[in-house]
Amino acid sequence: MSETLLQTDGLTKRFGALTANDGITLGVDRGEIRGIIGPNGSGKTTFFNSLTGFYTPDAGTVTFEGTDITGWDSHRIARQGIGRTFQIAAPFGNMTVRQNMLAVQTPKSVDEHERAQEILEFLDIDHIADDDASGMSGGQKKLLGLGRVLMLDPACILLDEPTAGVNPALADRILDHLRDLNDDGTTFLIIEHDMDVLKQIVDTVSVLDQGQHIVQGTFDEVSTDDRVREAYLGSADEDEVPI
Amino acid sequence: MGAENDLSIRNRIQALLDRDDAHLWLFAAGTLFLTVLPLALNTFWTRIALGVLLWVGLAQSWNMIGGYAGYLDFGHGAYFGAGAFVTGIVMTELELPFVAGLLIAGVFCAVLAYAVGVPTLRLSGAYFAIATWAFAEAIKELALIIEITGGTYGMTIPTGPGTAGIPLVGWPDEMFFYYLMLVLTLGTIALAYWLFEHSEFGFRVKAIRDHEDAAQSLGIDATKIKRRVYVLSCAIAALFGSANAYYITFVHPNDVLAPIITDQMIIMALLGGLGTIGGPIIGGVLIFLLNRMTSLFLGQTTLYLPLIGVLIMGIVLFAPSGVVGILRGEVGREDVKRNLRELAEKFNIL
Amino acid sequence: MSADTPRQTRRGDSDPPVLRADGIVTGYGDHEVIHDVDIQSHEGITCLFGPNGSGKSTLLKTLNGSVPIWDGTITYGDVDLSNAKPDEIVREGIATVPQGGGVFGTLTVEENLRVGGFTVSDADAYRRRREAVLDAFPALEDKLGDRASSLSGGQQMMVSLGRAMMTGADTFLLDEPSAGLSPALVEDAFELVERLVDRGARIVLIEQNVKAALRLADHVNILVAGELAFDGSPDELSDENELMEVYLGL
Amino acid sequence: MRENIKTVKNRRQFMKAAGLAGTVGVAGVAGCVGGGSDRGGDKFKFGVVTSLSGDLRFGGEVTRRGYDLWKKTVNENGGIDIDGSSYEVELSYADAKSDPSTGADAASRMISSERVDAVLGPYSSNVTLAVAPIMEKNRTPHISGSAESPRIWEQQFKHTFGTVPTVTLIAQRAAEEILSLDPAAESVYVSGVNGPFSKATASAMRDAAENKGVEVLAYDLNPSDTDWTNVVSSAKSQDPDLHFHGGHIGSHVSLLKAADQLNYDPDGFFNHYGVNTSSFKEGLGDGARGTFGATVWMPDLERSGGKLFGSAADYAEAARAEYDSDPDYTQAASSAAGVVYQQALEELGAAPPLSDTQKSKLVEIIEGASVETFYGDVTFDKEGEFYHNNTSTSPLPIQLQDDNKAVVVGSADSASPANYPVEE
Amino acid sequence: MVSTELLGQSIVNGLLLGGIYVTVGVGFALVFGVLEIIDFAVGEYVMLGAFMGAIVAPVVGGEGLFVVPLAFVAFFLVGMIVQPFLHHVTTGDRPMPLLMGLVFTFGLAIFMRGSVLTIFGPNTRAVPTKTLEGGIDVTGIGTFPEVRVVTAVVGVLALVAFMYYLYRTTGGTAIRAIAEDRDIARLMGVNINRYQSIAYGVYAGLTATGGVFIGLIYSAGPGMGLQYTAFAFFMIVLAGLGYLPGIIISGLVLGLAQSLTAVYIGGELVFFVLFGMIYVLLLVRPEGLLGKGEVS
Repeated sequence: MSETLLQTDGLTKRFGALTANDGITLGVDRGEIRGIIGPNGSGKTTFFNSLTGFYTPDAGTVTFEGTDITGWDSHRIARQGIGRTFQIAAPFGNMTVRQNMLAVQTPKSVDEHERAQEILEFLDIDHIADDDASGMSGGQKKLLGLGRVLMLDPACILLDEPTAGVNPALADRILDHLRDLNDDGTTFLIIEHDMDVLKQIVDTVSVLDQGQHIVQGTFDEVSTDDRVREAYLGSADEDEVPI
Repeated sequence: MGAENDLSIRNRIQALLDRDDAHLWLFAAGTLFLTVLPLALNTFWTRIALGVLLWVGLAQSWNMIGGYAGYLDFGHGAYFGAGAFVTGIVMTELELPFVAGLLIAGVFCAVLAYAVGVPTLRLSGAYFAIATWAFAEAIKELALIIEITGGTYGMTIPTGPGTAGIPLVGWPDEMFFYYLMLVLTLGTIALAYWLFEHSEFGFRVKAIRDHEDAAQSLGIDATKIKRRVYVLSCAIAALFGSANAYYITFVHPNDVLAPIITDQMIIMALLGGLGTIGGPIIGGVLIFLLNRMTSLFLGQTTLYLPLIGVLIMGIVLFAPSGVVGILRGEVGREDVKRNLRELAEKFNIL
Repeated sequence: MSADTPRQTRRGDSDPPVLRADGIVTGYGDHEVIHDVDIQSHEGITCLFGPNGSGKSTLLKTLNGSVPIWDGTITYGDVDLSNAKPDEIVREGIATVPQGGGVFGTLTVEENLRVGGFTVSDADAYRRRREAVLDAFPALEDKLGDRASSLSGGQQMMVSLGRAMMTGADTFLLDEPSAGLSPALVEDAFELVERLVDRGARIVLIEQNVKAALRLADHVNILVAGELAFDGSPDELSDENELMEVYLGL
Repeated sequence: MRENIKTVKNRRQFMKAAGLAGTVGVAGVAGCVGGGSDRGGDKFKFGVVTSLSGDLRFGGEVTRRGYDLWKKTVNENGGIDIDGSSYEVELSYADAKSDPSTGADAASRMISSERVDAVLGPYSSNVTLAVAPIMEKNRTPHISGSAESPRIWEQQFKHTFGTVPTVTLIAQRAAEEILSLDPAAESVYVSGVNGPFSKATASAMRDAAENKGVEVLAYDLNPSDTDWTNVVSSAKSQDPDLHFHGGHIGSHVSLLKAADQLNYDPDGFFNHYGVNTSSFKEGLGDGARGTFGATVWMPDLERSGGKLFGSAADYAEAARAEYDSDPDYTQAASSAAGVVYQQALEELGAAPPLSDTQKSKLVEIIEGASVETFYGDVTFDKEGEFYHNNTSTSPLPIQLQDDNKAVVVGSADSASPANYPVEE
Repeated sequence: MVSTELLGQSIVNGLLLGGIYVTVGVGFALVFGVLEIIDFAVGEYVMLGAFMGAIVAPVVGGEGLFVVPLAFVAFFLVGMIVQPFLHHVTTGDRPMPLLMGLVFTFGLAIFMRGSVLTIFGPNTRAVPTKTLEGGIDVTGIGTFPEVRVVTAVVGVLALVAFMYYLYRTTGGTAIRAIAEDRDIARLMGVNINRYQSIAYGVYAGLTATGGVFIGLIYSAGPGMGLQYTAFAFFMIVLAGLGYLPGIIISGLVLGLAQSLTAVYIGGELVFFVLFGMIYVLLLVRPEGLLGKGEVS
């Protein structure tokens, strides 16, 4: 058994009458790449938001490296070592790529300038380090988004559709970077709709449906699971197409 | 194209400004120039230059919270007025010199801004704008009814030899106030430049403005940073309020707490260029002079009022990034034409 | 033309006119995005593929009047629609389904349909179309008074398509209708789109999910960096290995 | 108009202006045009600082008319006579925008750029309180035709004078007279706007009632923009014999309209300032009739006359010819301020431009002067709480009677009978 | 010793005053909700309406009420012309559209106020009426001033008519669709320019009409607008930003707060209490007192 890095226990988040996350219990091991899938509205993004402090859970706990981080402010969770990206990669405007990196609240022990340079080189965007970030292409913005998170030196990174809207060639490059980082010990949680991408990269997959964590397993296990198929296909009414 | 020549000059200026040390040289040259300037001016023009400095400083202080942090503070003038009254109270009730009034005003308003900032900064957008505006109006109304501010009679600030708390020969005159404002304004500009354009603090402020959630997820404590910017910008406004009170010698809630004080700061920052160092400087100079010169020299008509209105509308229409945008070449003949074309399009209402 | 997917159910005694764009050049600001592109609507579904940033959406927006063209012509049958306004284009019979459907969430389903039928001044025509929509998507019947935002993703898709039908269009421009839907359900979304085709419509479709869309396509265009890299049937496309791999990731 | 604004004669002035233009960029051009004004010695030049925009624009406009009419008349009569030579009068205006700091800059411009011989002062106490210290510093004479707030005189400014008695005197004396009308009022409701002038007015009205032993049912201050139905309701429920109100015209109109709408009908309303202005009358139409006010001057009063205008009636006629409306006492006092300067300058006997010593001498002459004018005899207090205020022109109660024409009521010899209790 | 008579009258005063504010708040809420514009010029439309009343009424037989329809039409047209400018400055690639709209309307307000001051001078003018004079005494409750009653009724009717238009007609549905997504509404064939202009025109017309009534109740002066801008802000905050039906209640609350504060707490404190209320309300209930506002 490997060490559990991140553990949620009965995590619940309600919005009025809607229970977006319904008692999610889910553990992620150190060094793992975990895919999170589920139909639209199944609570994936809510789950990320609860994990990273953007929502205060109504019930349940989040434990990270043995520390209970439930209800912490998001910046504090980030400093604790959980980084995340957003679906839409927006660089901070009126700043260069490098300044975007320096804006990150890095741990005190780190030389920010040195680290920023290393990461930019690692991601192959060091040649545009001093250009205006708003002029980057869509793919480069995704890379910058990843780069900024790396400035935190996080033990765990949550990615929301890291390859959405990126052309296949660049998507491959992003996946390569993720694998490299994973080899160095970084743990990932990835929301992804593209099954081909998931298949290539994840160790295990967790499936959410209607706010609940219904299945966990390898990609193959999950993709053949009846509950998963049902969650995705629903009841096939003659007219009502379940989407 | 006739614009070519124009463009090359602009490019050359741009190239100069792009040099790393250009800002430093510009600042040094500006400081030198402003230091010797009053030698060439009579009392009246010294007062005008002094007013320019005051408003550049105020616009810059608003720009910190409004431009860099993106929080539309419509109640900034409350701190200008509070600074004035605190100084007045310190000088009349406690009979302390102006210097003490200045310092106490700064500290008092910083504490006040902290207390106000904690709940108010949880709001954003229009909500923040309206809340700060209502707060400032409430403060003004309060000052009109309580005793210690002189209520509706206002407050006369002690003046004359010995009231400054700084060794001065005779009365504090326009020269004294000019250099006082100069120190405050240059200090504000230097601080704004260092904080917002050159330090990681400033990068974080802009990060929060552009994408608060992303900033938070990168370990940036948005609440704390916004609060710091708010407190800083309000305390600076208070210092200017304090200096201005001692200079004008008479303060009244309807004057130093008037909403127009805030409006003017906003318009200066916006017309100059939001979230830039140069914007509030240019905007402050232009708007103050336009305003003061028209009222002083076109004294027998109020025609300048509608004209100022038209000017404001015109700049918003054609130069949304302000004068700084014009200098950067964002408002060429083509842009104006495009703007007009798009505007004409929107008149297709039948 | 693809011979292997004949559509027998086509109602059309009068086929929709051909929407044709010739020599389109356009962009934003000073930045040219589309360089001299010709495309047209074919019978059934015309797919427009291309990597991100290739200009697909921009091209589609020139067709519905959202983005003005710098050069070239757009015609619908024998009507010149170059730089026509969106409402004029709608009146000519071309409707758009925006990315992800774009229903008005705060409006009821009925009101969404009413906005769709905005250009229809004839009350009878309006009623007929409304019936046609409910006929195509009976599931909406019970939901007419509900706020559109309270509907499921699939039902919202129906509202979006139904709303477009209310315009009385016979040519539909679909900009990634499946965006935001779970992968397993994309196929079902396309089933809804096919209902339009069954009613005789021509469709121009932009889709990221190339594999799913390719199965429906009657004609394929591939846009690369603002230029047309392919224009032909799906069968012809399967011979173009390089295109398939590099640009479509297949 | 200043004819010389375009001719920059003095090189040094030009350099100053150009230097500033360099600093301030585009708008500095305006400065260059206006700033280098050098003055010739053939005219007396007066700076006028008054509010032509902002909250106090109405009063500002009245003072402007008063000053302008004096200038026009004095020039038509050949100017000010100094040892046999005549010097015309020139006015240089600046809009204080009802804003003290603009007013202070305006005053400074008059002194250091326009180099005026003397200043005619602003309307409103706030601006006056910011302008007066500049006058002190520069030892420049300053007479205001309309500064009624007692606060100004408390400050003991040596160079500042006012021709209108402070409102503390006007409102109080007029109120006492109105309270003496038959049948004697037993109770009074005092309301007012919470502004410096208005509050002083209301409190003077209250003092008058207390002096006369009349019960003051309330002393009710409100913001100027308030809805006056609330005051009217409170007042109506207490049913006073008289209602006194201190404020400016806008609040009078609102108050009386509210009273009309709520059928509130005391024996009389006394409003100060401004029932005798066209703005008040236009604002209320027929509803204005019967309202009591106070004044220190009216066209049909017997006053000593003196320079330029032989009588109050002559002045009123000149004013009507110029502005097509009746002058009120603020306008008259503003013109009288000019007359005071005129007489003092003649006594000084120095040709323009005045030196600093001559200006100081002029202040001394004004301080000691007793000037006969169409407005009344003007002398300034030399000490006490009304230092440098002209307290000798006596206030009178007035009432708008037929056709909204104001007549003097009360105990004066020339008084008409009051319509009291007021019947409409 | 609270007199029930005074209390009754204060409530009547407050409610009728609230009715006056409703005429100003309705359009403002619409413009905020639909066009996402905070219009600083709202009070200036009131001022212009009142001035139109003062100037046109003598020409039409000295009856201010006759100006009401004229003012609506005239300012509907003015609004139709102003809106494209506002639309232009709040869309496209401009940064901070909210601020752009605010500052543009701020400039517009200065322009309107300055123009009236320059053209008509600073005087206060009456808007005459021959029909609505005095008040109706209702025993045990208080006096109902005629002109205020009519104004309040018109204000509420305007709101109802307006709600009907928005929720029951195709044009109104189109306006709401625009409010949600301009671009998509455009793709449905809605001429968004026209309907946005109609919305703003209705707002300008309605507000100026309110101005005529306000002129009848008080008077017309070039500086009168500012306070109505403040009240309009108050009302949309209280109602919940963008929630139209709440305007009636928030207008009445505003009127009552004002009259009760003036009578029972102290006239001087009225605005301090009102602004303090707005501030505290925003802090504790940004979604509005009625809880229907949309907090982004």
